[in-house]
Amino acid sequence: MKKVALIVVILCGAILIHATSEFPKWGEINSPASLHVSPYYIKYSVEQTDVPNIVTSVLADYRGFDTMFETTVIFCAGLACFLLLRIFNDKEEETESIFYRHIPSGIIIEFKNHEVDIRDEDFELIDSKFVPYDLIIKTVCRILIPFIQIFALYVVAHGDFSPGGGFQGGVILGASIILLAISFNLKTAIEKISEKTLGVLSAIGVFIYAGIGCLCLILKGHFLDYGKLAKILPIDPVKARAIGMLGVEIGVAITVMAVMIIIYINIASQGKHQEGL
Amino acid sequence: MEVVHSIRPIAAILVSVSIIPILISCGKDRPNFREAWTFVAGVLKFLIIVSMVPGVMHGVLYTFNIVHLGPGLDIGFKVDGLGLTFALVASFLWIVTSLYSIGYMRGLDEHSQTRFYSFFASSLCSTIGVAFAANLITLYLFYELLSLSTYPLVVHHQDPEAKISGRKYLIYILTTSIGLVLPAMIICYHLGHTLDFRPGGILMGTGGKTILTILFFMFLFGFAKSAIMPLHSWLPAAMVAPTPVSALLHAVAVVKVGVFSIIRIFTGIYGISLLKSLHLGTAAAYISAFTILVGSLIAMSQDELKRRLAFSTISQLSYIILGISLLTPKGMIGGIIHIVMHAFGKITLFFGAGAIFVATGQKYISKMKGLGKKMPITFLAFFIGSLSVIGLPPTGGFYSKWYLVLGCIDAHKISLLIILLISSFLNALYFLPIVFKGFFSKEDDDVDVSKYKEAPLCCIIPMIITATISVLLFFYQGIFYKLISIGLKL
Amino acid sequence: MIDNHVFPILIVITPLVCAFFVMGLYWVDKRLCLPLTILAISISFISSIITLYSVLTSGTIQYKLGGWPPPIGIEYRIDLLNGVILVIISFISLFNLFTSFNQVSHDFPEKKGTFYSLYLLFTTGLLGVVITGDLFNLYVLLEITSLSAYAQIALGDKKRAPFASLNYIFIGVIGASFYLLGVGYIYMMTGSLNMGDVAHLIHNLHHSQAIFVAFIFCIVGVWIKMALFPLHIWLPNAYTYAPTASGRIIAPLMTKVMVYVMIRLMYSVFGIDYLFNTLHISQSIIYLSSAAVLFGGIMALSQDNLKKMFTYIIISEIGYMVGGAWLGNKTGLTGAILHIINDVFMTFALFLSAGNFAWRIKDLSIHNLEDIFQKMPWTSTGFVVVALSIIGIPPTCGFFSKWYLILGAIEAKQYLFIIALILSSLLNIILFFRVFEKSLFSSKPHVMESKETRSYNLIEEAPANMTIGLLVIGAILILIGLYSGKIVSNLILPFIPKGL
Amino acid sequence: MELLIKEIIGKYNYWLYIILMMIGLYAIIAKNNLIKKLVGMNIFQTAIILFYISIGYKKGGTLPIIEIPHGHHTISPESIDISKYINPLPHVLMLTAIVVSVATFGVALAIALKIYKEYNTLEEDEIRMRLRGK
Repeated sequence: MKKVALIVVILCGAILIHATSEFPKWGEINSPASLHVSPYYIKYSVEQTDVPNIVTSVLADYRGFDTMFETTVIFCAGLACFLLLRIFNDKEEETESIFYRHIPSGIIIEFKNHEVDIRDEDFELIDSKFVPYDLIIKTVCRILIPFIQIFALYVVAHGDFSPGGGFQGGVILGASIILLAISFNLKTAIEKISEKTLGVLSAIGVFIYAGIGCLCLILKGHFLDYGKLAKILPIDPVKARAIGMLGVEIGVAITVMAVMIIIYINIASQGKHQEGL
Repeated sequence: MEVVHSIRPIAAILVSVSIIPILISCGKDRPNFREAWTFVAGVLKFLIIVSMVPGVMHGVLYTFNIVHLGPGLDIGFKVDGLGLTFALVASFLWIVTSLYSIGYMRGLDEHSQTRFYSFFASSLCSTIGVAFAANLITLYLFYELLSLSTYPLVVHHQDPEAKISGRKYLIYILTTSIGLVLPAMIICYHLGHTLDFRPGGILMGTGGKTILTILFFMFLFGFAKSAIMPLHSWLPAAMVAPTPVSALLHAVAVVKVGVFSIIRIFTGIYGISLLKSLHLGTAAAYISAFTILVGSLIAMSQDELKRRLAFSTISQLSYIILGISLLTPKGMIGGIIHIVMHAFGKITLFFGAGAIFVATGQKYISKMKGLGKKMPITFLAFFIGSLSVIGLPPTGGFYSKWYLVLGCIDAHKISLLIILLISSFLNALYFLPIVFKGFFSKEDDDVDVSKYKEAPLCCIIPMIITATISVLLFFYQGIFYKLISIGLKL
Repeated sequence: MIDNHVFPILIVITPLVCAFFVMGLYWVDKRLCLPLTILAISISFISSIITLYSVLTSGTIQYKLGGWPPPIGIEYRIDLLNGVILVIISFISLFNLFTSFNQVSHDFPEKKGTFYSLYLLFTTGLLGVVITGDLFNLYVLLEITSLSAYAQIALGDKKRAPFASLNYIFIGVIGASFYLLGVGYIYMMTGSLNMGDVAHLIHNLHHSQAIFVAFIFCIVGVWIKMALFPLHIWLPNAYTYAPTASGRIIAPLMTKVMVYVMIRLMYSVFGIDYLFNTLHISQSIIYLSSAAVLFGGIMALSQDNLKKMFTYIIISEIGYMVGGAWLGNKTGLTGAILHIINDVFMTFALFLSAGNFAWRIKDLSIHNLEDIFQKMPWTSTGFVVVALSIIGIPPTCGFFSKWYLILGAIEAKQYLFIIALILSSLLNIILFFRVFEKSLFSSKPHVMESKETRSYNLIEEAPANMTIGLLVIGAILILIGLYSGKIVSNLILPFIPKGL
Repeated sequence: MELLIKEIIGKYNYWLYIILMMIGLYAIIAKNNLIKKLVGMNIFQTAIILFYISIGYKKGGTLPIIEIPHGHHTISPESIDISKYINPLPHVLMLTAIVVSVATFGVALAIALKIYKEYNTLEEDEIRMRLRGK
């Protein structure tokens, strides 16, 4: 297998490198790629869409359709992870014991019976896999997470003018919850944002995107033709495009966040949603 | 020639498949009802076909097109003299065989009778389809359907022997039809841009000599149902099937479909003049002459009655091809009329073999000594059948042999004439001893003949009918002569 | 009158939006998932029929997404070829729902909703791949399709499916990445991603090495995804161990859609002139596809598992289509396109019958199929029709596509390909009659027709929806065969580019 | 020689990405451990992403965010210097490609986890051996 791989790799590499001889030099201003379609974007982005960040305008408007499916890919991945890993009846592995920590004293109690469910201020469920109980990490994270989330919102909202956008913001938002799950434990994170919420959110996010597209369709435009939103918003079509993009970005952010968390909890807990990293 | 668009060809084809649902719904709970329907369909089919005879005699061409597949490609039917001749024989014999199979299948208490009757009906549908096909692709379609619907009949007994024979049957028939006929047909379409059977052929002036010659042999051997050597050995193997199957399908319908397809290739695709100019007729004649001789010789060495009949069929089929490939009017008429004569003769023989099997359980010739005394009708019919196949008066077989001989003389092929005569002699040599032993030989000690009696009435009557017709054909063959002449445009 | 131009987008958007709804509904009321799925795909199906109709009456349809003109934005471009394939995809997807809803409830009692959501996404992806006129959009949708296919396959047989699926991922990612790389090279040299635009720009670059490499990588990427021999290794296991309901739709559609992509790339992006006058590789590709045809047949012969046998048949059929598309003449391409249509139905019917058999017999080894004709007469009837179609017996549709392929090969003088096609038919005969012999005629001692045996032959059919589904598809196989002349002259020939 | 050096200086980035790609491809085909294969897959995809990004680069170009002069709300198309901003399209495409690769990676990990639960190993040859043993 290794020899075959080597031959394949060398062959592919040689063909690819050979073909670079016809490429324009790196950074060439007059390369075909920068002369054919992209000048249009650079020139007319502000005029047509009122968005100075061209990446955002191309992403969410000129090629917004790609991006919708990109979000769908994310949604699909979340769906797949859920479908593949989620286990509802975990009765097969009943022999595993559960650990509770008595917070004031730090004593850990082991329960062999799975049915035990202590909901007391003084007790907390801990993972049988080793999770360090560290006050410093917990406290720092508790302080940091709100700031991370605010930053995420900023990234989403400001994607039109500076680097950023729905994907980036959504990932940061998701990361904040994952951080919560890591620094505390999985149960805490799931209590904050339940599985059902995540599932619905992941669908709602993409639906916002597709819904805005459909709205344009209903307003007798083409699909995702945000300019038509001006008919129901008190603004001109160019501004409406910017608003449309913002809406879309928010949708993307919601889906990305939800799916990140879904993938994390399913993989970390092997689908049982009991305990994990 | 008057062309009439008529639903009759398709009705004749479909009438036998249309009863299959009824057969299945009757199932084994109501056998009388089931067999009555088979009978009704047979009679109906025959009547529809007969109704076209007067028209065709007066030069009418009945056509029916189902679908148009592309330029020069249709699925459609056309009833001309040749097709009608074949269809008349096949559909008439179906009625007779239906009667016979009732006696045979009940007599032996066979299993899966519904399946048997259903596939029998669909085989007949395909046979008539081949007879009426207006072009090569329709012919091919029904040719394949026939192969498939006879397969379950061959494997009817479901024992290892039947399965092996079934495999052999399929491999020979389908391999040749897909491996040779299909590409040949496509090449033919590529050259001629059509596949319709036309009086002068469609390949004249289309391809080089080599390609046309190769194509010809692809067709000749591709239609392996005609059992030309070396592609013959499926036929003896297929004799494991119940006797009605052997009788109707492997002596009349299936094998003659093969021969009939070759006739269509000769007359409708190549055309006589092209074959003459390429000397392909002579080549085919010698190949079939070889089959005639070798088939007869092998037949002599067979002890199992049905196998002997099978090898006889192999050799008799090549008579037809020989006649056609003489390319003289008399030879061609002789060849095609041999389809009719041989059909009645051979089916009588098979009925006889089946009757013997039903009555005594005997398959081997060597153990049939003295049976004639107990089963005189059977052996008499067998005798008449033999005479017809050998070609002796007063049977129809004489008539076709006569024309074949005349054809050979017309074509100045004396060597073929000699082969024909030798073969007739051989035929006599392997058939007459059976009858002779049956009537005059003293029975063996270990076989107790006394307990045997004639087969059931259902088996006897068909045999009498076919034997009688064999004799009658000696006197009244004019209708077939006329139909064939019209079909060949002579 | 409704503006016809809404329908192209509805084809893709309805299943997509409903996928989200189904996912949401899963948490609300699980019973609503299936009706909504059916509704979504029905709308998609109807839209695609309307779209095909308007293509037939008024020519190619263009749909500008976001209202941007083509090279700037993404466009949908529907001509006859993808119009027809859209109808077929949505039809098969819809039909499969009817035939397999009880199978789904049986396999995934708790995750039914999410499964349907994934199913809808898969359909969306396929429809999107076929309808789009943008090279990069094609990649994205291809990934949606693949991703949902990976996940669906991994849900199958507990022991073997995840491993098969992971292998599929590795190879599938290589394929998709090759395609992406090829698109990158095209973009580098032309600066455009729109198919029509690229086709226009490529005219001046016919002798460019970079375009050649782009072409090779795009095509090889597509080949990997369609499992052309010798790039097929992922397919047999992945399709064999997929859950029944998904396997039925993935197996017929995925590979055929990739063949469509190949034809689209060849004829609508790179162009005939480039393919057959500049490049001189068609000969070797036809050798390759002949090898694929034979390899598939021979490997199928060596399989004991019925489903695995079918997967190798798919590999063999892929060879037919690739070979036909590369013959470089009108008839060959007609044959390839007709075979796409036919093969979708044939493979679908094959997997339907496998699913029906599997409903009664858990292990689909051939020796387990004894007497199946008696137990499941209707399923078996359907199975026989499909088998005949695959062998290529008229009047089933398989015969007619084979007809055009062989005719094309004769015109192109590719005798090896003809031999491969015919040998493959012969192999298929052996393949299927091996099964028939086992299943039609039991080797039990001569059972006499009598009262005692009657209780013995109890009929145990699969559920009615599955059986009827199979029979309907069987009837369709014959109908397509009979009307293949009309299909060719009305739907395929107008598409064939001029100059072939 | 001078030509060659020019060529190297002009194209070395592409070459590097191609080499990186091939490392990834090699890992997918040749490695035995499924996770290593996954990593190889990621390297492969990342290399393609880098390749695309470098298509978009222009010497002296800056981020594709139009600078609107102070005090203005908009800027006329004529006054924008195209060569000043790098090509935004590859960036957009790669944003999509990144997402696709992440999604694939997520699903692949989930499946790998399933395999691990079933076989307690992620070595390909061992899994194959067990499958054959069955």
